[in-house]
Amino acid sequence: MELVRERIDTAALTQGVKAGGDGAVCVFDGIVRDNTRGRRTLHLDYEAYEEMALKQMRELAAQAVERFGVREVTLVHRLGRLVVGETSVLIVVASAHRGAAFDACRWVIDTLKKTVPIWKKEQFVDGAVWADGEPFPDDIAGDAS
Amino acid sequence: MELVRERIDTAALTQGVKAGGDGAVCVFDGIVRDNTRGRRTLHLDYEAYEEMALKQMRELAAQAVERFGVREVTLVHRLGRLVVGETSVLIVVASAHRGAAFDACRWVIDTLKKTVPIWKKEQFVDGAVWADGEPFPDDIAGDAS
Amino acid sequence: MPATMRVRVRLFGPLREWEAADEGGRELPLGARVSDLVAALRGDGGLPEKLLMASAVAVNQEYAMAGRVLEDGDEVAILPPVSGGRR
Amino acid sequence: MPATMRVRVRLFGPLREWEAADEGGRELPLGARVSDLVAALRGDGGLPEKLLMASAVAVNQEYAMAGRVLEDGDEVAILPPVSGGRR
Repeated sequence: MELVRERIDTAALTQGVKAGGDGAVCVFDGIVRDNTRGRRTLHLDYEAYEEMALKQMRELAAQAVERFGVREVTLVHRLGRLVVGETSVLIVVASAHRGAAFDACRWVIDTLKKTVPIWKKEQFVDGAVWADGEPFPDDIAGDAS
Repeated sequence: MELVRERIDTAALTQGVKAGGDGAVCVFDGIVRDNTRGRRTLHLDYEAYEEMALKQMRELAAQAVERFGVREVTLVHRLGRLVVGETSVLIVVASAHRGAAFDACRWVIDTLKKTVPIWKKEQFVDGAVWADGEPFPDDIAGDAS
Repeated sequence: MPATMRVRVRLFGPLREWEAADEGGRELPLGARVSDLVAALRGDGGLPEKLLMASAVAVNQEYAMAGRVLEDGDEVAILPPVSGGRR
Repeated sequence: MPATMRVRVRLFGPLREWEAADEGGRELPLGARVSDLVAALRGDGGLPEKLLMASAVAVNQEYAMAGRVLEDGDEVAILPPVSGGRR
């Protein structure tokens, strides 16, 4: 589990995980899109509450292994400035069977987006805005409201 | 869409698909496991009804684009002899959003396994057997029974 | 002179292992259907019934139903349950 | 001499944009809870109410409920809805 400021080497991370008992690897590669609801994106700036984000990412990976019975979960998120086409988050799940690999991979990205303290500011041609973010799940929301 | 006899270059195929509007790439990498139900595998031999398999793979990819609204589906299957750890099938789906990418990727592998005419013979330490295969879906089963 | 036609029969996967697996042309009466060809193969013996029961048929590289009428020159493939991909 | 303690307040994401965003220590009565700290920040003005309403709180890098009692030296982070990953 890592927070990095350099390019994420998808190929190396994907190759690195395979082991003999694996029959399926499911990869999610989240990349910077050239627009948000039609507004043209120039770049994104990601920032994190780093100590906490890392802790959460480690917990997420461990929970995924336990819940779905997959062998291994690798999770890397990039911080700093990213341009269109670059990978912001990479999740690699290796498992004996494909169903668990898909389920775990999807659960990790869905949960990460709701709970791991990372924020992004989008720079458009005509201004910059912080992305809205997703509402916190109920078990977290006892809170600043 | 391809049937190949050489190693599948997962990294190259995965890198090649991204375009500016993509926000998510979901990859399924099916690899030769070292055992089937605990019996140790030495290698697998895949064979296909090639003309028909290619046709079916092209149709599958086109249907996935239409059903799930993803931008692009790449589907490669290897034939011939494969050893443990090698990729037998690779599916890469690029899409603006992650939900569609996951759904399409999973649908393609699930449907491929039931309908694309490819068979595998498993060589174990103590003998070789053709894999059982999955029963055909109802819309195909009017048939040799 | 009887009205007949020839179709090309192809067997795949585990079905190739049996001796009966002649992959050649086969003579059938005009108007014969997929089910007639399957009955003829069954009549030959040599192909395991259980596998035949589980198999699908393709005519000219498309899945075909039992009632499909065959034409002279058709390629008919008997396809055991497929097992591509990986679990 | 009043019984007080100091906690470290940290703001992230869009909350950093406001002038009120002093990231320093903050004095609170002993026994104060997460909700008391949030009320104090709210009392300062300067932080947008809508964003504050939608935010979660972490104490020492773990999400914490409003009733959580704070201790001297705690690190308390106010976390606007997160937006990592990619859609």
